[in-house]
Amino acid sequence: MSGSQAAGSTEQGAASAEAAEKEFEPKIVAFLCNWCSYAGADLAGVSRLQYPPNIRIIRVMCSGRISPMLVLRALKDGADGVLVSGCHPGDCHYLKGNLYTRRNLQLLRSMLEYYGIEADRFQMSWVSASEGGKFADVVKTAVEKVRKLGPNNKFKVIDSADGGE
Amino acid sequence: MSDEKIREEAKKALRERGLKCVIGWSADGTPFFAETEEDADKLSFNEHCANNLVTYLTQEVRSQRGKTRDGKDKIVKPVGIVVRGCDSKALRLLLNENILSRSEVFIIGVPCTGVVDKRAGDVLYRKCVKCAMRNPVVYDVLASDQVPEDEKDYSEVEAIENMSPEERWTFWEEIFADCIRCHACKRSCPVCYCDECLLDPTDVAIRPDTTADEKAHRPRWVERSVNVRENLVYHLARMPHLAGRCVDCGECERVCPQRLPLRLLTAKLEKDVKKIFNYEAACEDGQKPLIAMSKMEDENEFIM
Amino acid sequence: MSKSILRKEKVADALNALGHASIVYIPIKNKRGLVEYRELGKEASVADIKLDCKPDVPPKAIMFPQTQVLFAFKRVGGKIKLAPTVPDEREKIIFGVRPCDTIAISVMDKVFMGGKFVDSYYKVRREKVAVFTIACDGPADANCFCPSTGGSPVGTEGSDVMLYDVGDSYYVEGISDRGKKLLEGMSANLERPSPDQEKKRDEIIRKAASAEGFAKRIAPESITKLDSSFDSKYWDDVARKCLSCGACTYYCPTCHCFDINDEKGGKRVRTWDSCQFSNFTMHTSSHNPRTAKAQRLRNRYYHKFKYSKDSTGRYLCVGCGRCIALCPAGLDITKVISEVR
Amino acid sequence: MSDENHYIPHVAEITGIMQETTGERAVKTFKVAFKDKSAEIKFKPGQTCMVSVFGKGESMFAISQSPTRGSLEFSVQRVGRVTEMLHELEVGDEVGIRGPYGNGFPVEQWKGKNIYFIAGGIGMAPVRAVMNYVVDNKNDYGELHLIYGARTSRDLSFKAEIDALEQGGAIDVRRTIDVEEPGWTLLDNKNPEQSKFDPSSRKFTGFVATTVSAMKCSPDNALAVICGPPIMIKTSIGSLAKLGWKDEQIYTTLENKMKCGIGKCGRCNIGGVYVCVDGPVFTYAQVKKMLNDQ
Repeated sequence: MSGSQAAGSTEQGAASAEAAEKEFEPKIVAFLCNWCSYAGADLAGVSRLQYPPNIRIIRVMCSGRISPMLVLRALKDGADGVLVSGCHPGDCHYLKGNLYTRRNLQLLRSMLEYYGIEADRFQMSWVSASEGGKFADVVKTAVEKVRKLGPNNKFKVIDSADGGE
Repeated sequence: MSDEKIREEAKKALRERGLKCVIGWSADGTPFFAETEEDADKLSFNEHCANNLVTYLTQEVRSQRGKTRDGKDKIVKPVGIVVRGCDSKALRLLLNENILSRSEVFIIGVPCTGVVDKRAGDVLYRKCVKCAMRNPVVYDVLASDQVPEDEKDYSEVEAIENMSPEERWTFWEEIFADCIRCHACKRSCPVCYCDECLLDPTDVAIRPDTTADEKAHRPRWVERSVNVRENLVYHLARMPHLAGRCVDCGECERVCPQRLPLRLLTAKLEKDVKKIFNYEAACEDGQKPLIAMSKMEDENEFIM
Repeated sequence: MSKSILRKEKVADALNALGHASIVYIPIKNKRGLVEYRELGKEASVADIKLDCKPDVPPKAIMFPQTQVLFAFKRVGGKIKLAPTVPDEREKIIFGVRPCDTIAISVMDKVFMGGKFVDSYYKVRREKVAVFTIACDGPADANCFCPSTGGSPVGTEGSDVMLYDVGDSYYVEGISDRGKKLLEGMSANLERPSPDQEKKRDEIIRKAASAEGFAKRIAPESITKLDSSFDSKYWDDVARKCLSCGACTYYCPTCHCFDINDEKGGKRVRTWDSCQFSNFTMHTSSHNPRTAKAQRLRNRYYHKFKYSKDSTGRYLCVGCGRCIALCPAGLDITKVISEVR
Repeated sequence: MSDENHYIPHVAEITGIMQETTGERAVKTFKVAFKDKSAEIKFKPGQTCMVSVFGKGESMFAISQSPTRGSLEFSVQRVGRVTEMLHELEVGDEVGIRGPYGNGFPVEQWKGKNIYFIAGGIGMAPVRAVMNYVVDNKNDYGELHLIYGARTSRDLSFKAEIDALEQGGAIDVRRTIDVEEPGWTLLDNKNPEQSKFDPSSRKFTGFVATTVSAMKCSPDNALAVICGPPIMIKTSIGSLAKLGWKDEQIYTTLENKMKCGIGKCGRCNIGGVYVCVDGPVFTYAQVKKMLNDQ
C-alpha cells in the first residue's frame, strides 16, 4: 500500500489528534549498522533520551550493505525520508564498509538533487556506540528537515480509472 | 582510405591470429561480423557507423567460454573489433574489470570525427559535436591518423544544474513519463554485462538448481508497470551502477526509440565523479574501480 | 454528406466540434521531435498538431495501454475482496491515423476479440474508438512497405472516416455508419467537393494502386519460402546483431504480447511484454523452449508472416516500417525475410 | 458469455490439503471450493485452471481430480514463486481460480480401448484426473494399466489412492523408481528389452521407459497417455514406438509458460499452436509436427 504515508504515524506522535492532523508527520526509514549506530540508538533508549518517533529502524550488519537500491525502494514504497547511519570513518567493524557506502550514496544524493528531488529526503550520519546523545540529535534534525519538505509526492503515481495511461 | 586499412588489417589478423571474427560496420553503417577474409572486404567506417560494437564483443567472447566435458576451460578464439575513441574507452573498462582479457581481443582503432543520426536527418549526434574522445585509447593498430579532440563540454548538464529544483523535476518528470522501458538503453550499454539485471523484472537468471525459496523471495526492485515512478527509479538506480564505469559513449541515448536525452544523466554522473572523487572512468589501463578507491579523507560534508 | 471537403484551416474547428462528445487523439510533434498521439486539449494543443507524416508511435496504446490494472484485491477480515477496475468508457476519436495503423487496429481486433475468448478490457476500449484515417500519397517514408503485407497507402479497412490530402483541403469520406454519423456532427465545417478535388482524390487512389515508389519490399515468394527456412543458419547471423531489447515489439502496431503480474498495493497489472526478452518463455523450472536469441527472433518473424497467416488468414505485419527505423542494430525485417533461405 | 471478463478469478477456499510428498520439491494436493456456488465449473479430465495466490501471481495447473469425484483439486509441486506461497497456505485460506482452459482428454473417443497410463513425477497430476475418470466409467473401457515412476519411492504421490485402486482390481499398477531400493526389482536401463520381467512384481528400479519396454505393452486396440518431464516423455515414446505403437495412439500433455490462458498473451505458442487453448492434450502425431516449429 504505497502512497499511504501521509496517514501513517499519527497515533504515536503528536499530543492531540487535532494537532496531528494539522502537522505532517514524516515517516523515515533508518538503516543502522549493527556495531555502531544501532548500539548508539540503543544507548539513546537506555539513557531515556527523547527523540521523535518518526523513524522505523532496520538493522543491517554494516552500512556498507546499503545499496542505493534500498534507499530508492524505501522512497518508492512510501517513506518520506531515508536515514543511513554507520560507524565513523576508520571505526568500521569491517574496515572500509562505511567508506564504500559514502562514495556510493554521495553520488545517489547528487543525482537525486539533479532530478529535482529534495536531497534531504536522504540523509547520512556517523554515530558510534557511545553517542546516544548524537543519535537523538541526528534523528531530530533528520525529522525536522523532512517535515519541512512535506510528504514525498514525487514517487507517487495515481492510476487513471482503469489503470491505462 | 581508412576502409582499406581496416580491411587489410582485418584480413591479416583473421589469417595470422586465428580470429573468430572481426566485428565492424558495413558501408551502410550496420554492425557486420566478418568471419572470412572475403567478408572482411565489406568492412567500412564512415559517418553512418554509429553503433558501439563493444556490446557485441563481450557477447562473442563470452559465448565461447565454458568447460569442456573433461572439465578443462574451452579454448577462446580471439575476436577482432573496430573501435572509435568512445568505444575504445568502454573496451578499456571491460579489460580493467577483467570481463575480457587483452589476449582475447584484437583491436583496430579508427579515429573519428563524428557520426550522424539517420533518424534526425543525418545531422551529427549531439555527443559528436564536441567530443573529448575521438582517438582510440587502446588498440593494436590504428586505421588512420589521429584527429584533434575537443574539451569535454558539460554546458547542457550545467544548464540543468542551474535550474530551480522544481524546474528540474518538471523537466525530468516529463521525460520519464515518456520512457516505455524497452530496455534498449541497458541492452546496448557496453558496460552493462550482467547476466541478470536487478532493474529488469524480465531478466532473472534461473538455473535448474535454483530453489523455490530463492525464486519466491527474489525482490522485485522495479515493477513491470510503466509509470513515472517506476521509470524514475529505473533511471535513478542505473546511475550508481554506472558510476566510475560509464564512459559517456552515448550509446543509450542513440538507441532510445523515444529519443530521451539519457546522456544528460551519464554526463552528469561523469562530471560528479570527476569533481567529487577526481576519478575518470577508463582513463588508464589497469585502473581500480571507483568504489574500491574509497578513501578516509573523501568528502564528509553531507554527513551528519 | 458522406463525401465532402474539409479545409485544412478548418481542421481545428472541426476537431473542436468532435471534441464535444469525444476525446480526440491526434498526432503531435513532441519536444524531442517525435510524432505521437496525444489527447487534444489536455496533452496537446492545436499548434503542435502534425498531420503530414506517419507518426513515430502507433496508436496501439489507446486501445491496449502499456500498463493496465486488471483488478485490485484486498484482504478484509481475512477474506479476499476483489475490485474490478472501472472500464474507460469515454468515446474516443483517433484522428490522422495512417492506413497501415488502421489495418493494424483491425488485425488487433482479430487477436483480442476473435477466437474462442474475447478480451473484455480491449473490447471496452476498442468499441468506443472511431478512426479517422489520412490516406498516404505513396510511401510515407523510406521504411514503408505496406503493399508487401496486403495493405495499401489508401486502404480503408478499419477506418470510420477516410481523409485524402488534396492540397489545401482534405477530401473526406464516411466509411462506416459511425463515421458517417460523426461527419454529420461536423457538417458545419464541411463543404461540397469540387470536380478538381474529386480528380485529385482519384489520382491519389490510382497512384496507390500501382504501389510505386516503395524502396522496401517483401516478395510473396520470400514469404512462402519461410515454410522451408525454419532451420536456416541465417537466423543465427541475424540474431548476432540483435540486442534483445523490446524496441521493435513495443513500437509495432500489431505486437500484442503481454505479461500479468501482482504488484505492490494489491493490483493485478497487465503490461506489454516482448517476445525478444530472454525470460519471455522461461518455465519456473528454468527450462526455456526459446533459449537462444535466434529462436526468439525467428519466432517473431514466423508469428508475423506464417503462424498468423495460417491461423487467421492475415499477416501480423502491416508494413509500417517502424521496427526498421528504430532497431538499434539496424535489422531490417524486409531484408531478413527476403534473405533467409 | 463472450463478454465475460476472463481475467478476474473467482475466489475459492481451500477445503483440504494432502501432503503427497515432502522435501525441497514437495507435492501437495489442494481441494478447493468456490465461495460463490454459482461460480462452480464443469470440466473435463486434462483441462487446466489458473490458480491465483493474491499478491504473488497466478499459474496454470492441471486439474488433478476427475469430474466424477465431485471435487476440484490441484496437485502442486513446490518450484517457484506462486507454488511456494501455495504450499504455505492452510485450510480455510483463499485462492483465486479461473478456468477451465484447454481441450482435455478425448475420453469419449477412447471407449472400448485398453489404456496405458504412463506418468513420471508431477506428471501424475493430470493422469490421475483422467485415470480416475476412466476407472469410474470402467465398463466403457478395456484393460487399464498404470506405469508410474519417480526418483525414489518417497517421491511417489497419491500412494493410498493408487494402492486402493490396485487392491480393488480396477487397474494394473507398476511403480518404478530411479534409485535402487531394497524390495524393488532391478531392471536394466541399458538393455530394457533383455530385462527379465516378472509379471507378479509391482515395483521396479529403472526408468519408466525401461519398464514400458520390459512390460512389452501391447499396441492392439490400445492407447497410451504419457505425462511427465520432457525426457521421460521422449524415452517412453521411443519405447512404445519400438513395440509397434503408432503416433496416433499416444497422447501426451505439453506445458509452457502461460499468463492469460486464453490465447492472447503470446508466450505458450509452439509454432502456430497455442498450448493454452489448443492443448494441453495432443497426440504424439500432432506433437511431432509442432516440435519442428519450436
